[in-house]
Amino acid sequence: MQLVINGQSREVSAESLAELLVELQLDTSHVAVELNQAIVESSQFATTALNENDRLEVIQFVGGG
Amino acid sequence: MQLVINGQSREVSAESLAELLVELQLDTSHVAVELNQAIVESSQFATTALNENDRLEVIQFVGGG
Amino acid sequence: MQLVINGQSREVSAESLAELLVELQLDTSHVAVELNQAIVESSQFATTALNENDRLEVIQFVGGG
Amino acid sequence: MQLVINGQSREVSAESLAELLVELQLDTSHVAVELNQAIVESSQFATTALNENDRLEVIQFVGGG
Amino acid sequence: MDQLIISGRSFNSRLMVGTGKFSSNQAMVASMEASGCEIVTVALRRVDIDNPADSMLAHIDRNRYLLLPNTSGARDAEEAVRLARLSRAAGCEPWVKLEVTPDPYYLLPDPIETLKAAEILVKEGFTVLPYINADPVLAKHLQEAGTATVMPLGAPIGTNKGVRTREQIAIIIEQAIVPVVVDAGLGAPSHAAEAMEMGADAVLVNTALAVARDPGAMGAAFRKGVEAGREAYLAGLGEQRQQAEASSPLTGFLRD
Amino acid sequence: MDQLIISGRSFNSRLMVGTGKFSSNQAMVASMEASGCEIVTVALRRVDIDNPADSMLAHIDRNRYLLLPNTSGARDAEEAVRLARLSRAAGCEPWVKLEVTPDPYYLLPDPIETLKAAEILVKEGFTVLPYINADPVLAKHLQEAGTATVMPLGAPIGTNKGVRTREQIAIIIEQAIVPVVVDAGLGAPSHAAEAMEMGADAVLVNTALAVARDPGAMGAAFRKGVEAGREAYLAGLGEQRQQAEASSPLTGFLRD
Amino acid sequence: MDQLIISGRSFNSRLMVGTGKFSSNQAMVASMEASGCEIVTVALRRVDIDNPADSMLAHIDRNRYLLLPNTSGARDAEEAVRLARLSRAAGCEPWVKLEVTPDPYYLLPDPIETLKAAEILVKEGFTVLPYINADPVLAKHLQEAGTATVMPLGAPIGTNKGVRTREQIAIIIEQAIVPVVVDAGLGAPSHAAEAMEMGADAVLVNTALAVARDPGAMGAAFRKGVEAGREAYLAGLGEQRQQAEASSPLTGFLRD
Amino acid sequence: MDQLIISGRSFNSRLMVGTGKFSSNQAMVASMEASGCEIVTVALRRVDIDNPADSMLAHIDRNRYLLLPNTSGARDAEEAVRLARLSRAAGCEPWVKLEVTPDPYYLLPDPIETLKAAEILVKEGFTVLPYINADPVLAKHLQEAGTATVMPLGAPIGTNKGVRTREQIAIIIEQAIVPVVVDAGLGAPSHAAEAMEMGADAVLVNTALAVARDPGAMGAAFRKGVEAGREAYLAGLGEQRQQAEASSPLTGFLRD
Repeated sequence: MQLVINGQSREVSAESLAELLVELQLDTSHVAVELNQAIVESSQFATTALNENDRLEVIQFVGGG
Repeated sequence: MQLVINGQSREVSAESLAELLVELQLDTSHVAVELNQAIVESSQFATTALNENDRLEVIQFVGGG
Repeated sequence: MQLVINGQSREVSAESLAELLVELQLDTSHVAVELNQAIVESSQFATTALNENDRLEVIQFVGGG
Repeated sequence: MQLVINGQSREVSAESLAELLVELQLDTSHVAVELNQAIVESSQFATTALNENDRLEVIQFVGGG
Repeated sequence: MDQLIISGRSFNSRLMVGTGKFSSNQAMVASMEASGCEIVTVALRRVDIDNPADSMLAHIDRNRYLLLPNTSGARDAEEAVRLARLSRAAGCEPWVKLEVTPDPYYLLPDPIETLKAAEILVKEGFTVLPYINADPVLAKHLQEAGTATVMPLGAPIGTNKGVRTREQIAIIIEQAIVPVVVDAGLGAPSHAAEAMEMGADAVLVNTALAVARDPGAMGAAFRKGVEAGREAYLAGLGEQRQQAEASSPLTGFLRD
Repeated sequence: MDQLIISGRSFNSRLMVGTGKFSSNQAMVASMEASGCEIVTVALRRVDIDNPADSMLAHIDRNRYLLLPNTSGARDAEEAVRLARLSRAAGCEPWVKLEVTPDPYYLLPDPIETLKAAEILVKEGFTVLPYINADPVLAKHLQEAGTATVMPLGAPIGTNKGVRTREQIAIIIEQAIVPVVVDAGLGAPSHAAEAMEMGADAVLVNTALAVARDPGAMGAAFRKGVEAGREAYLAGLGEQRQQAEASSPLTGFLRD
Repeated sequence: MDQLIISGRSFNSRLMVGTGKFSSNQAMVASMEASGCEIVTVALRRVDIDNPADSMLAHIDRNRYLLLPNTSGARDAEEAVRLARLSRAAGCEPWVKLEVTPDPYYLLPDPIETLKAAEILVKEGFTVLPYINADPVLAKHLQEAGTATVMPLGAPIGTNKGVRTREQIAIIIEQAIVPVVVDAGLGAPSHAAEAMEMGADAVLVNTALAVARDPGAMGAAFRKGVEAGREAYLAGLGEQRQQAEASSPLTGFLRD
Repeated sequence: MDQLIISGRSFNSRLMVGTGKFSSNQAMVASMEASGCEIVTVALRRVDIDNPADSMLAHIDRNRYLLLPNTSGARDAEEAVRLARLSRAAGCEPWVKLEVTPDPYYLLPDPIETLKAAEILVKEGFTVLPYINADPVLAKHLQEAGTATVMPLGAPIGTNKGVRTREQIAIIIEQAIVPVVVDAGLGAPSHAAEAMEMGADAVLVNTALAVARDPGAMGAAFRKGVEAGREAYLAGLGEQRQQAEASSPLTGFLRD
């Protein structure tokens, strides 16, 4: 299905957020996710279903002062 | 009648604000007056009646930075 | 005759310092002259004879702080 | 005999510099002595005779920056 | 000709003078006159009913000087607004030097309450000159709110320490779309000149004049200091250099 | 009237101007005139025999300005003395700004050679104005040797850094028995004003004028800066204070 | 033992380290370790989906260092709150270095939006460490809003200029009821020591470590600088004096 | 390993300590020990014949500390030489901190007499460490005369004002061929660190330790300050920048 991830639209097969992170090969520790502007707690990744045209932000920590 | 002027209560005979300022021998130019917390424009001094226990603030300019 | 003027050797026909300054087309006001390391007062320019291989410094004022 | 020690005149019985320092009960280590303006090395204290009206400076170290 | 323009009004002088703390009205007037100022600040206070002094305004030529009432004493936006309205009621034009200083000790301005008061007073038609800490972002908020100037402090009021907030004021000036008036802490003409050399549009001085041994002469000195700094700014100052540079030609005759 | 007196000669202006590094004689003259200076420094150099330029002196009104030849380029006392004598032979009065700067990079003065040269030149009847590091003890030695002033540096020549030697110059001023002229490093009118507020008797400026975008206007700016500082010094500046002090009366009506 | 306590949590180190701008994770870790810090700041950014880098967190021992996420990039309160919540969702404790910097050029903090965000985040249970201009009145508002510290800037981020806001920071420290952490602009150990000698409770350093030729060695140097300043503050520094005072006894024998 | 080498002798510590003005020998020793210093200065004075005190040297471990006698009190070269010779006669090694301070008020050094004394003492085999004003040219003369270091002052003795002569000391350091020891006026560890960051080889501190509420703790603080400054110098400090530079990455997700 078609999602917009971090501003780019992308075709994915994952149906849940957890599956998506695996598909994207992302280390799920220390990433934060906004689904359609709402934060999804990591405990909910597995049970969070994705729908056509969902907008996701996948965020991680980087060096900062 | 009894008024509270600049925080002190005082017995006066004036019945209007204009009369009061004369009674107090105040130069009416450049003074500002609050009657019961409301500003009275100088044009209204003559027509502003005073009532028992009115609270007045009579203000003037002084040196300031 | 041959002189060394301001570090350069030079053939001149002048026989006195005064003549030399004329020959060099120098404004004699405000120049100072050293002849063989000794200062020559401007009053002495006319009477100061030049000799072969004399070393002269001809100095003037410039902008300075 | 009469000496001037550090600016004060003083009657002493010592006849050598070494004896004087003992008489004054001074720890001879780390003191320096000038006898009539001339420095006396500590090795010479014992053999340095004193004479009437000699002027001595007896100096020691103190705290300093 | 080089003029200071504040909300459409032109001034020849870039030195504003405060009228507080002078030993006498005579000293105050002498200092004002010598300073060449065209704007003078005043404060509001209760009349002493029992022995009303003649107003100090009697000593100030209103044709020569624009009165700029301040809101000194206000500890929050509400008090400041109340004072501004009273000033207008007392016959002043609707100009106000907005001061909100909750701390009676250092008299430093409150950024939150100052912005709040500025928004209200601008809506009511006041020409607002806010006294602020040297905070470039706050200065932007105030300009967006419609203030006529910003007045960042050089150092706390009355300390005479000069432009101790140099770094921040430089940024405020660089980003300003209204005149920047450096206020508070300027204790000597060199301080005023420094602010003007940095590109400030004007300065406000009070304590340094009032406490001078000769307030009149000090007014003249500050006038020259402000003009010197402004003229130097316009004439284009050179850069600071790390290495010395000879001001005399070094080539010469001494060593050949 | 407040005058600067150097070895018996009175001057109305406390600003001395150097004539080096100007882009043109016109710019130099414009700056000199606007500055109001009465003393201008000049340097000595070999005439270029092959194409002798007209002397810059042609542009300087000797009735208006006292020429103060410097000894720039001298690296020791002997060279400095030689230059001073040449200046006199070239028709200048026996005044000399004594500079001995062995280091061509920072052009800092040599205390040892400067004192040596000063002693010789004083004996020869010169009025000696020595350029020195801000060294109070050296300043005393020079005064005892009979110099007409001392000229401590504010910062290395041409750096425009201002009065970086403030602590030491304050001591020199406090102890001086001749005029103290702050020389070198003054890059803006505020710097000149600061030196004068400290009690300096005069300042010398060159680079800041020569490198200004508009040397004429900068000359006027420095004139005002120097006058501002001097007038403030005479008018009695207030102290710096650690705590703020209200310039508006705080007692009031807002909170009772 | 002298400990820093922030909202009930104790720290032995008074040096916080930022993790930005290091040339490598190795350099970052070397600097952190040598600095002895116990709190390190981090920022949030989008994962690059197309080639996900391994998280820098992999290099940081969470048992040794408390992660302090900042809200850098936020231009208003809403963005800052959103970033703080994301940090918590990403598994950090609810601590946040609150930064709201609308101006991308000087990155100076916004007093209005910072206070607004602080009020929201405190209500949501965050331990809030706000980065602010050196504004004593704003600092009070934030403390009243319940922030765990205030973090006034010494100079704009990354300038290495040191404590240029000295006057204001001294007032903030004097009036503070929570730890004062001087942040931004500290470019050398002497700057950090100066802040601590003034009575600051801690400092935060990033750029000076990241741009050092040897970030590890610089971390050790800053550690000593911070400790030196703190220890000197506790040991009671002497006053500055105007006059010299001999450190050697002057009475003597030389002249009688 | 990073060592300080003075005339062929190596030292691990770059902090020299003066022994004057301590409230007790115990306080002095505590401060010396905590400071890690290896060189301590002492002065000479007449014994009080009528009640000879035990020598303070009894408290100083000569195996641990090199005694560096100063010539404090000397007003000219002759007196300084006399004191140096007495120190040697009193059993010290021929090292001397050369001080010639004719002015009893500010205790500033005399450049002329100091150079004169240095030339004599070097010839007599002394290792000479001259205390001087921050005068780069004088520093060169002394090095040419064979002194083992130069010791420029940061500010007048005992003022605790820090490195007020920064510009000049930077030049001395740049040009030095012997160790540069910043002496006098260093009132806090941040001052010592600043001097070391500039590249000074060592510092000498006395008053700041002696007048501290806790001289022992202050000794430890200065030790760290000196080490911090030295280590930062070796680790390569970054430049000061005019514009802010983000220490957090600004690209992000907030606004697209």
